[in-house]
Parts: sequence; structure tokens; C-alpha cells
Amino acid sequence: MFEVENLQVSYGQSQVIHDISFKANPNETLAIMGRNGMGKTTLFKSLMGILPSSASKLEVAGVDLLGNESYQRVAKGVAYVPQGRMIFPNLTVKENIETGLKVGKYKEIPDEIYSLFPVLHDMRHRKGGNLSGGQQQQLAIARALVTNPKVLLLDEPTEGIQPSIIKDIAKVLNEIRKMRDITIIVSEQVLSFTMEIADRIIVIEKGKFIHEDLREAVDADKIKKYLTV
Amino acid sequence: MNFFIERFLGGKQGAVAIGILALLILVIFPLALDLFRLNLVGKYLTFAFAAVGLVLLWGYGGILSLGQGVFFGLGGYAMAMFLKLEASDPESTAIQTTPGIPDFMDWNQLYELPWFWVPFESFTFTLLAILVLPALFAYIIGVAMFKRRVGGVYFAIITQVIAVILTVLIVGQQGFTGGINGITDLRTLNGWDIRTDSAKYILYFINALLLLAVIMISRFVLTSKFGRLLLAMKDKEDRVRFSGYDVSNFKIFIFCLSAVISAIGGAMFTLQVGFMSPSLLGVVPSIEMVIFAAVGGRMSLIGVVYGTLLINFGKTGFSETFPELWLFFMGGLFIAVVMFFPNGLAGIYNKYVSKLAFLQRYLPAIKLPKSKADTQSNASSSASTSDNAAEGAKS
Amino acid sequence: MSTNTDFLLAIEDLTVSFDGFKAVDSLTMYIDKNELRVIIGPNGAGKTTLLDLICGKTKASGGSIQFKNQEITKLVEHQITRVGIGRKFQTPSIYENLTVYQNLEVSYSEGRSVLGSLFFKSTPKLEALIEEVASDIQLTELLDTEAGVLSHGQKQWLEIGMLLMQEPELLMLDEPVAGMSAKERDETAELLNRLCKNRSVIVIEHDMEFVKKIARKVTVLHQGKILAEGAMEKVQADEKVIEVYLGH
Amino acid sequence: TEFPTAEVNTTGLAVTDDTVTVGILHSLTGTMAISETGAQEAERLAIKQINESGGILGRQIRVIREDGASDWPTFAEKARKLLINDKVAAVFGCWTSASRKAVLPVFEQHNGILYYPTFYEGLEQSKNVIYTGQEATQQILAGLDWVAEEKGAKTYFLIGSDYIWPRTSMKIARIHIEQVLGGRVVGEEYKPLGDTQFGSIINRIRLRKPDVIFAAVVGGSNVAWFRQLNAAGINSDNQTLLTLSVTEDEVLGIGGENLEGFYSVMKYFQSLDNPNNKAFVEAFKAEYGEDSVIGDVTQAAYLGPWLWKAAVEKAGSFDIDKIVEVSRTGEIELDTAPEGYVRLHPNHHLWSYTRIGKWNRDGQATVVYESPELIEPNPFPEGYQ
Amino acid sequence: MGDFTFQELTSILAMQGFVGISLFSVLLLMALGLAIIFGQMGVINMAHGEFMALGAYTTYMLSMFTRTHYPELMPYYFFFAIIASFLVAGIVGYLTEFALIRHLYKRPLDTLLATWGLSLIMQQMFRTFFGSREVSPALPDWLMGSWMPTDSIFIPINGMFVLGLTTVVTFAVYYLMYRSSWGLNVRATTQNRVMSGAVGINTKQVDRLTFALGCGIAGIAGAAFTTIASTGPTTGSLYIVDTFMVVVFGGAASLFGTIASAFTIAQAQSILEFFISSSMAKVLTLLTLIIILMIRPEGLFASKVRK
Ligand SMILES: Nc1ncnc2c1ncn2[C@@H]1O[C@H](COP(=O)(O)OP(=O)(O)OP(=O)(O)O)[C@@H](O)[C@H]1O
Ligand SMILES: Nc1ncnc2c1ncn2[C@@H]1O[C@H](COP(=O)(O)OP(=O)(O)OP(=O)(O)O)[C@@H](O)[C@H]1O
Ligand SMILES: NC(N)=O
Ligand SMILES: [Mg+2]
Ligand SMILES: [Mg+2]
Repeated sequence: MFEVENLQVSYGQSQVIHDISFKANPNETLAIMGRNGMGKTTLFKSLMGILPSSASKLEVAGVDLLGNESYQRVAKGVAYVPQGRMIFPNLTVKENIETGLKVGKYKEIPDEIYSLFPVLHDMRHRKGGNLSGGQQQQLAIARALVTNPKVLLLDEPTEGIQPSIIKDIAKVLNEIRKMRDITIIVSEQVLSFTMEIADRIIVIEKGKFIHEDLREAVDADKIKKYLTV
Repeated sequence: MNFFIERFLGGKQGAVAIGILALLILVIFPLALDLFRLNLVGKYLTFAFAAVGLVLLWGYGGILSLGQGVFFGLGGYAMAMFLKLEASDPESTAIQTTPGIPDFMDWNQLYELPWFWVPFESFTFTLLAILVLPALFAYIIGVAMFKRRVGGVYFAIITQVIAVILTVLIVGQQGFTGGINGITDLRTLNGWDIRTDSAKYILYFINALLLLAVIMISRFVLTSKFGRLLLAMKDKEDRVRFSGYDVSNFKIFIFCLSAVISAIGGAMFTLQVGFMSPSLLGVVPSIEMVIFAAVGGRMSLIGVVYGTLLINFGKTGFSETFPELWLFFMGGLFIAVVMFFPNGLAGIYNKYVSKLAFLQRYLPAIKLPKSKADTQSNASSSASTSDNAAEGAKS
Repeated sequence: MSTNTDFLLAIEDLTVSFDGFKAVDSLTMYIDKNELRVIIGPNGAGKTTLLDLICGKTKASGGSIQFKNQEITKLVEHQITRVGIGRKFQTPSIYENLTVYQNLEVSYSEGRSVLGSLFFKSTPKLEALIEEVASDIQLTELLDTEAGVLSHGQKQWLEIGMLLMQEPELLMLDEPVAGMSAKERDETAELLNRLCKNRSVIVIEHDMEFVKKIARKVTVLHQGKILAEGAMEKVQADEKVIEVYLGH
Repeated sequence: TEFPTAEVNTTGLAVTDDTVTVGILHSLTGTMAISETGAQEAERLAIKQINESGGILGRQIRVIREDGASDWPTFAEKARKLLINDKVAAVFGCWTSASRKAVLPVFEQHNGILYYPTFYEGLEQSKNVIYTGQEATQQILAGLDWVAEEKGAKTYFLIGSDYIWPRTSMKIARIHIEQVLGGRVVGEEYKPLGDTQFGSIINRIRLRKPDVIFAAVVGGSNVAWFRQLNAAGINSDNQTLLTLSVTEDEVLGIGGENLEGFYSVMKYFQSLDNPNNKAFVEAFKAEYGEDSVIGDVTQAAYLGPWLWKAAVEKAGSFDIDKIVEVSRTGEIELDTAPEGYVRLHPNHHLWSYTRIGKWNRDGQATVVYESPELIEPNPFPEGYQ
Repeated sequence: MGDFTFQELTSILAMQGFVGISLFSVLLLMALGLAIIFGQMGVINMAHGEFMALGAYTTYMLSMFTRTHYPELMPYYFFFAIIASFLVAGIVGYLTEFALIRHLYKRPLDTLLATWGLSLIMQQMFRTFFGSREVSPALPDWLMGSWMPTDSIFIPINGMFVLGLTTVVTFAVYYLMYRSSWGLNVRATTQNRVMSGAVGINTKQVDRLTFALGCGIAGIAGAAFTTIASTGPTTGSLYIVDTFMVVVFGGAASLFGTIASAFTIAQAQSILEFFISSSMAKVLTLLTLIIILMIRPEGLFASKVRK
């Protein structure tokens, strides 16, 4: 479904992602864990085509993404929730979500979105920039979901969101993954959330994958140990 | 001495850069150029004052003013008013209806020197006015704008509007100002004929030395905590405010300082060129000043001097050689600089020349940040934070 | 209506509305000297807005805020900072173009006037303070690095460091561990526990693990009003809090 | 040769045994290029013709052209360059009074000579300038006398661009109207150069109902001014309008249909019917194309090189002082001037006829009045200052 | 000025009112293109005036062409001229974006310099192709003269035409920017180019078309202005300051603000102008602007978002 081989990313002289390869199946959630500054965001951005990168293979459901621009990757089924929200502050909440409607099958914002994030419905005519931090984060997730992706990239999606909604998000992600058979790749710091949604957990350290485990095989403490070395 | 080198010259590298510039404008130009060309260079260098002011204001402070010509003009007009009064003694203006007042007043049926002209009979007042008037004017604008947190492009456009207002006023009130003709036919400064060859030489050197002094003062400002605060404000104004600084005061100060620097240039322009006109303080010259700064490298006090010289040599040279097509070259030059050398001449220097230099070894190990164009100040500001303290402790 | 109190910060009847929407609604709340108070509450409850009101970023529509018995709703941002209130933003707010050292230096509480900053000279005391703060926030190694290239977590710490340089009496942190990894959260918790020894701290957080590590008294905000207040265990068990915030 | 260089050039001008270098200094770029193009072309044409007819004191004229770029400081800089660097024997150039004022000290200090072609405000008489256009009284007084007489005008509305020439011209006009003609000025308005919004002024004109609109609007504003007048229903059927500043050059932009029936007071119109002018128009069109037009300033500029030639030949020298000296004899004259005949007054201005042209739809003017004799230039008119 | 009747006075008032409205439509038409390029995209396009001049020259060329080849079409050519001006200016704008602007989105202030250079080059091109003299196209007869609702009120037809055109263009721009999905893409792209790409917007294409649209509208303005004034190589520079003023004063990102600002400036100028000299009217108008900006630091209709 989603295949990456020999991915390299550098900022100028300094290489941040070293030769990363991985595969993720449909209906699978991959959690990428790592301490701050280890390259998670860099990885996501390069997968999204925001940062220049080199790779020998980059495919979604057999479709090549190499050399594609972001919007082309989106059209081929990749969606992205960036770290730091990056919603469009001067667009209304509704318009923010609508920017994601271009590629998906939806013509209008589906009700599921609003029932998952009721606050977005209440505030749909408010400017995105006026929302609270957590509300913006919900908006960013909603915007990605409406593109109806095959691969969903989530960079610390729960940052700033209240506990109850984090639980809801976990539920929903598990649901749509099954329902639509999509691949989810998520970077996350909150262990409980990770444990709830991930099928596989990969630990990234200085731009390299240093460890990989199925969720069944690990517990929170073990992961915590990886993350503290 | 160390303090002087660090703070006024910008460290060893900065000292070398200023030395080279001084050599060029104080020795090489006077030796290599005939008086006519040297006088032209002198004129160009007066614009460099404005460009240096813009390094402080725009390069470091992040405040783009499209109205620096206003201050250049204020300084220039103040000087011109003094010189004009001196040139309008009753004998030389005997044929006028009212001898003893400037000729254009006579043409416009003024029969008495307007009150605001009277103080300009005093040289001391004039010198003060050249420094204080623009500072005061900038202060008023600054308080009105920065206290109200008008910033960014709003400020840029307002300064442009002020340039328009001043031009319209000067042109519209020609009896008091000389109108679109400007104030022309200036002759002597306290009896000293500024049109002679020797006067031209002397004025050139005064101008060059003043410019160097202004650069050093600016360097002092930039190497101080104030300089770092400017960069900080440019980046995150709110954070600076929440660190307990009254941001508007800092902006007002730097705006006033850049205004005064421009005004000195304007006064020197009047002295060297022999007249002042509204075409030097309008929208176009103000934008050109920004272009000088950009082409030189808006973060480099020295680079902008070269930028000013390059553009003006280009303008003169192209227009002499291709009087009908020179705009193509100028336009192309701006575009080329912006596209290929985003940090201007200073950027070229940093990118190519400084790499070759042995000085490289002394640069801090870390990669120089991309957005900082000015090696001279930069290398010192990042390296000297710790050096400085060490040296401070020694002395 | 306000009275002299022993509280460091006394918020009384504070209200602000945006186009009719009351983000903070007649809120009354007191912070003691040397207290560490955690504020939690649903997204949009008004937590950030409350900090905005205290630090002067937003002007209140009504009510009063007194800091050491001084009314501060009329003061502007830098004055509020100068009376001793430091605030960290939800997204890290640091000077990307300055080095870590310069970020800290610039935040120091001396040389705050125009002239003062022009003639400001680094002192051994300042040097020592910077060293101390840098080691607190674990950035000693990176003092000469440009802050723009720090990772998210490091930026968060740097901003805390910058506040420490101001030596404030009240420190307000908006989601300080957002985006931090587990280890860093622990370290931040320790840091905060150390910090609150001689100053008051207000922390906003959604990470309950973290909150547990630091919290003595928790205030739960909901729709601009206080929903519950008290010890962590008590609040966590509160049905209303579970309903609107924690989830079942 | 007949005129050895050492004798005809004692002050180190750029004169060799077979060439003499002169400068042409006009705006080739910027807002004034519109107006100055014609002048510059005429000067080059005259020089070409002089060269073809054997040059001047046996020398071919070489031209250095400089662009004043519509910017007065640049004019001064270029004038300096021409005089100091290139040591040119004469300069033909400038259009606006502002540019002339800017270069004047340069010419005086470095003792150069400037042939200045534009109708201007007077109040000036420099040793180093020969004024080949009309000064204010030559243009204005005759024009006003004519409207007062022909049209019985009593009330006048004055409008001009906002700078020294229109303002000085209007000052003289007002004095003449009020004190000599016994008329009344019912409005006096100035618009910034380049302005294109005349609606408010037109409404005011409508309120005051002047017998004559007396205009000195300069350059591109003219188009807006006349178009808007026309659209407001003010045209030659119901309004007399006399302008000081519309020549064939401006008509090109304004369009004859907007101007039809209005009057200009000038010393020259392209339609002048005399053999000199026929030859000039023909030569000009041959050089610059059938569509080119010639206005008053263009013709005055054309006179410059010829007047200089006459002076040099009379003085037998290129020396500025000698040229000035002979120019002041009052004996330099041109029988071949397209405007008919001109003679240089000792005050450095030209005696000339004043003519009033009525504009036709095709962009040419019909001369409806010509002063009976040459009018004496009087740059410092008594009682008009 | 005593001797006029009440009826004359009302007529003058009506006409003076129209002077203000007409200036308003002129300012607005100039500003609309820039409201897109600068207000939305943040590009400080100093060559905007030259794009207007380009439209004006296109109109001029078309009028010459029609006059020599299809004189019978003269009454109608002006409509084609508007479309042609839009297309020509739009295409040049498209190329400009490709060659120049797209490299500068990360450095918005540098667009000021590059486009200043571009404006010099365009001016020189106009001069090379059309000469230094000002030109003005032959206008169809129906555009000349005035409409007389009573026998003492003259409303210039060219003014009404510009007003009509401005209205149409304003509505079109409003629809495109705020009611179409393309407009949503534009607004998203200009707020966050990177993120827009990541939600599936082809930002490069959006940028190019947006810039082209802005330039095309400048072209339309240029065409319209040939009915009022002539066109020379430097005509554009006459308009540029006013245009920026209108856009900025309105609050850079707000179309409604641009309209309100054009209206305020036009009314202030034309009312003052009736009582005092135009230069003082201009000074007062500009001073008022500055004071209003002090009161509303981000323009009349700033779109306030918490930071
Ligand atoms: N624009 C940049 N230029 C240079 N280096 C950068 C840049 N952005 C990030 N880096 C460096 O790349 C490394 C990886 O950063 P990245 O943001 O991918 O980390 P992360 O794992 O997402 O961290 P966090 O958990 O804090 O979000 C860090 O060391 C960081 O310093
Ligand atoms: N300028 C504004 N205009 C309109 N609404 C606003 C504005 N500022 C804040 N709000 C609204 O006020 C409410 C409170 O926002 P605030 O940022 O204080 O929430 P918060 O408690 O910090 O939430 P979070 O936990 O998500 O950060 C939100 O519903 C937000 O949408
Ligand atoms: N001399 C003039 N018309 O400026
Ligand atoms: Mg990250
Ligand atoms: Mg918040």
C-alpha cells in the first residue's frame, strides 16, 4: 500500500533522515515514535513533498509519488495533518475544511466530521485563526479527513486536544481505517493514544529507524525505555 | 581599544572592511578620478547615508520606510535655506521688487521673508535644524505610528504618503519653498565659495569622513544589545514586548536615528550639488534609496555603500552610453540582483569572496544562518557574545 | 470592589467577549504566593484567553486583575512584564535568527530602555545566570546555535528559559509540554517543581500524566467559568469534569 | 585653414581642426520625454542641415546627447558633465523652467552657453543663456488683448498646472486683465502636474460663467482637461478658451475633436504659410516620418543651432564670451526661421510675432491673428511684477 | 459668485456628486487588480501601473487597427479592446509570475525591487515601441459627450461608462474570490502556500493565474482610462501611489475595504477640492488617511485574527 525505500532528507549540508525504508499495509496504523528533534516531522514533510528528498521508491497503492509535488500526492491519496496545525487563519472554519474537498469524493462537508468535532460545526462561520489551539488542531484533522485519503499522515495529531476528544479521535481513526481500508502513519508522544491505535510501532533516532515492534509485543514501559536511551 | 574595534568597527573583520572602504573613498577615488567625477561620487555618497539609515531601520529593525527621501530632503532643504539666504543679499538681488529675499519669493509676490525662514539666517541654527528637524519629524511620525502599532506595509505606505504630502506642499507653496524648481543657485557658505575646485575637494572629504563616522556609530548601535533587540523585534515583536520592552520606543529611536542620518546626507547633497529640489524627497528617490540598500545588502552597513555606488555609477554610465535605452539596463540590474543575489553585494561577498579568505578559519564553527547577510557584523555578533565577555573581563 | 489581599494575583469578575461570545465569563480566581496552579478544561474553555488577559495581550471587557494589589488591567504588555509576570505562549515564541545565548541575553531584565540597551554591558552575573538557566533547560551545549534549528521541544524549553531570565514572580505557561516526548515531559515536570520554589506558576495542560506530576491545586475551566477546583484526585473524579473534559 | 583652431578656440572647448562638439540635453525618459522629444529632434535636424551645408567655420558639428530623465538634479549633473568633461562649445536643451533653473548656475560657473527653446515665465536674463522661445509678456499680453477686443471678453477664468511658469503667466495675465483691460478674474486654479481629474474645476467654471477660459495646463493633463471639458458640454460653441500651452504635440494626444474651435496663443504653428516653414516642415517630415508634428517649442529648438551658427560666424570664434558679445549687439538674425524672421534682442531673447491659432478637427491650427509687428521681448516687465 | 439660480445650484451639486463618484470608480478600478495581487498574494507589484499602461496601449493599437482596416466597426471596437487589454496584460502577467514573482514568495519585500525593475523595463519598452509622446485612441462617438437628464446637468458618458465597468468588474472579482472554489484556493494559497499544497491545491497554477488575473484587471483599468486621459510610457507611475494607498487604507486583504477606501478617498478629495485648491485638498485627504490609519492600524476593514 505505502512503500518507502532509501529515503534521505537533508537541510542544506546536514542530513536529517538517513536511508529510511518501510512498508505499510492498508488497514494498518504505523506509529513513529522518537524523542524531540529525531526527524519525525522531517520525515512527514518529505513524504508529503514539502521538503526535497531522495528515495529509490515511494509508492501509494502501486502509484509512484517520486518527484511529485504536494498537490499531486494529495490527488493520489495522501493526506497530512501537520505539526503545529497550519490551518488557514483568515478562512472560516467551513472554508478551511472545504479546501480539503477538492480531491475527495465529497461535495459537501460530511456530517461525520461535524459529529466527531461538534465544536467545528458550532463555529463554522468563525475565522480559523480565532479558534483555540485545540479547536484548530481538530480543524486540521477534519481538513485532512475530508480528502478521503488512502494514506493519512498525522504528525502529533493530539497535541493540545482535550483528553475526551483524544479518545474519540482514537476511536474514529480505528473505524475509518477499517471502513475505508486506509493506511495511517502517525507520530505521537502520548503513549496511551499510540497504544490504542497503532498496529506497529517504530522508534526513530537521529533520522534512522532503530527499533520496530508489533503493538501486541510491547507495553508502554518498554517503549518508554526506547525513548529514553 | 578592543572595545572600539569590537563595538565601532565590528571586530577585526569589520575593521578590515571599513578600512578598505575608507581607502577606496578617501584615497583611491580622489587619486583616480578627476574633480567632475569625484564630485559625482560625492553626490552618490550622500545617498549612501540614507542607505545606511535603512540598514538600521529596515535591515535590522524590519521597518520598511518608503519615505526616507523626506528626511534627506529636510536636511537638504535646511541647508539650502541657509545658503539661499546667504546668496540673496540685497546687492545680488537688487533688481528684485524686494531686494534681500530669495528670488523665487520675489517672483511669487512675497514682500517679506516668511517667519520660518528667519532663523535660517543663523548657521548654528541651521546645523542644529539639520539634525533636530528630521529627528523631531520622525519622532512625531514614530509616536503616531508605532505607539498605535501601525507596522509592516501599512507603515511603508504611510511613509510614502508622507513623501507625497511633503512634495505636494513644497510644490504647491512655491512662494515659500521655491516650488518644483527647488532652491537653486546656492553659492557660499559663511562667505566660503562652495563652487570652487578646492571647496569641492574639501566638501568631498568632509562628506566621506562623515559617512565613515555614521557607519561606525551605526555599527556601535548594532553591536549593542539594542542591535540584538532589533533583530528580535523583527522576528517576534510580541515576544520582545512580553520580555518587558516598550517596543514602540525602540522603533521610534531607530526611525529617528535613520532620519537624522538621511538628513546629514541631504545637507551634504545640497552643499556639493549646489541646490535642493522636491524631486529629491518624493516617492521615487525614496524607493531608490531602498533599492540602494537592497542591492548593497540590507543587513550590511558597508555593503549598502557599495550598492549605492554601483547603482549610481550604473545609472550615470548607462545613461551616458545608451541615453535612450539605459532603463533596460537598470531594470535588468535590479531584477538580476533580487533573483540571483538576494542578499545583495554583501551576499555575494559572503558567498564567494569570504570563502576564499583565510578569515574563514576564524569564523565560528557553526554554519552561518542564511538570513544574515552581513558577515562583518554577524560573525562578530555570534562569535563575540562569548569573546566579548572574555575581553571585557580582561580589561 | 477590589480589596487588598495577600494573594499574589487576584482575578475578580473578569469578563471578555468577542463579538458577543463570552470567552471568559465573570471569572473570579486567586493565586497565592509560591503557588503552582494547574488550569485544565476543554478546548475553547478560555484558558489561553485568561492568560492573554493577565499578560495584557487582550483587554478585558470587565472585571479586575490585581497583581500584588496593583490593578494591571490598565497596564500595557511591557509594563505587566516589568511588574513581574512572565508568559509562555502556546506555540513556542523565540527569536529564530538569534543564537540560544542571544535569546537568553535579550530576555534579561536589565537594559530595557532604549539608552540602557545601547550601553548595556554583559556582566559576570549575567554570564552566570545564562549558564545556570541554560543548564536548567538543557541547552548548554547549544548556546551558540541559532534558535531556528532547534527541535520543537527544545524551543519550548528555550522559551521557558527566556522567561526565567526575566526572573518573574508569576510565571504562566500555556501547554509547556505540548509536543514533548515522554522523557522531556518528565524533565519538564521536574523543572517546574524546582521553579515554583520561589515564585508562583500557572500551568495550562491537557496531559493528565504530566498534570499529576506537578499539580497541587487544579482549576477546571469550562465556557469561561470555573467548573471545578481542588486537588487533582477530587477534580478527576468529578462527574462534570469527566463529562466535558476527561471523557469516560 | 581660414580659421585656425588656436584662434577660434582660446578657452579649451572641444573644437578640433575639423569638428566642433556640442551637447543636446533633454529628457529622453520620464514624464517630460513627451514634450522634449520634438525639441531634441529639431535640434538634431538643424545640426544635420548645418553639417550638410558645410558646417560651422569649416567644422562639422559632433553631438553628445544626454538624458536629463525629467529629473532636475540629473539635468544639473549632465550639464556639468557636458561642460567640464566634454567641454562642449554649446548646449541645446532643457524644456521646463525647473530644469533650466537647475542647470543655470552650472552654465554660469563654467561659462557655457545654453540655447533654451521653451516659452517661459521671464524674470531671468543670464549671460549664458539664449532664450529662443517667447517670454511671458510676448505670449500673454497679445493674446489677452485679442480676446478682449475680438470676443469682448470681460470675465476670465485662469487655470494652470501648479508650477512657476503657469503661476507667473497668470500673475501677469491677472494684472493685465484687471489694470489694462478693465476685466475681471472670476477664478484662478492650479492642478498638480500630471493630474487627470478636472471635474471639480469644470463645475466651478460652470458656476462662474467666464467669458474666457485662459489656460496653461501642461503636458499629459491636457488630454484629461479637454476631454472632460468636452464631455461636460463646454465647447467652442458656447465658450471661448485661449491656451498658452497647447501645441501640435499636445493635440496629438488630446485629439482634434476635443479642441476644435479653441485658441492657442503662440509664435509658431505648423500650418504657417511661408516658404521657410514649408521647407522646414518638409525636411522634418522627411527626417522623422510623415506622421510627425511640429509644435512651437520644436520650432524654437530648431532655431538654436542656427542662431549659434550665426553668432559663431559673426564672432569668428567659438569662445563663449565672444558669442555672447555679438549676441548682445542685437544684430543676430535669421531670415530663414520657420516662424518667419527672428532677431536676437540684446537681452538674450528673440523678437517675435505673436499669433493666435484656432484649432481644427485635423489637429492643425488656422492662424486667426498675427501681431502686426515683431514684439519686443521684455523679461522684466514694468508694472507686471 | 452670487448670480446663479437655485436650479443651477442643484445641478452643480448633482454634477459635483458625480465627480466624486467618478473618481471613486476610477480609484476602485485601479485598485481592484492590486487588491488581488497585493492584498491577497502579498506581492508588492510596483509595475502595476505599467500593466494598466499596457492595457491602454493595447486599446490604442486596437483602435488604430480598427480605424485603418475596419472603420465600420469603430463604434464597437471598444468592447473588444477591453477584452484584449485584459488578455494581453493577463498574459504578460502570467509570464511575469513565471519568470520573476514565483521565486520571491518567501521574500515579499523583494518583490518591490524586482517589480520596480520590471516597471523600468516596461516603460522603456513602451517608449521603444510607441515613442515618448502620449497617445490616445480614437473613441467611439457614443463614449463622448454627456448625458443630460435636465438641461443644466451634464453627466459625462465616459465617467458613467467607467462607473459601469467598475461595477461589473467588482462583482466579478467578488464572485471569483469569495463565491467560487477557485477563490477559496487562492485565499488558501496566499495564506499558507506550503499547507495549501498539502491539502491538494496546485499552488503554482493558482499563483500564476491569480497574478495574471490581477494584471488582467489592471489591463481593463488601462483600457477604461483611455476614455479619460492619454497614455504615455510613464503614465503608469502616475497611478501607482494612489493605487497602493487605496488598497492599503482599506485593509490589505479585504475587498470590501478596498471599495470603502476608494469611496472615502474620492469623496474627501472631490468635496474638499470644490472649496480649496487641489493641492491642499490632496494634502488634507492624505492627512485624514494617516489619522484614520492611526485609529485603525490595519486599515479600514482589517480582518482581525488573534495572533
Ligand atoms: N529548517 C531546518 N533547518 C535545519 N535543520 C532543521 C530544520 N528543521 C529541523 N531541523 C533539524 O532536523 C532535526 C529533526 O527535526 P524534526 O523537526 O524533524 O524533529 P521531530 O522528531 O519532529 O521533533 P519534535 O518531536 O520536537 O517535533 C532536528 O535536529 C532539527 O534541529
Ligand atoms: N478573537 C477571537 N474572536 C472570536 N473568538 C475567539 C477569539 N479569541 C478566542 N475566541 C474563542 O474563545 C474561546 C476560548 O479560546 P481559548 O483559546 O482561550 O481556549 P483554550 O481554553 O485555550 O483552549 P485550548 O485548550 O484548545 O487551547 C474559543 O472558543 C475561541 O474560539
Ligand atoms: N517654461 C516652461 N513652460 O516650463
Ligand atoms: Mg516534530
Ligand atoms: Mg489554549
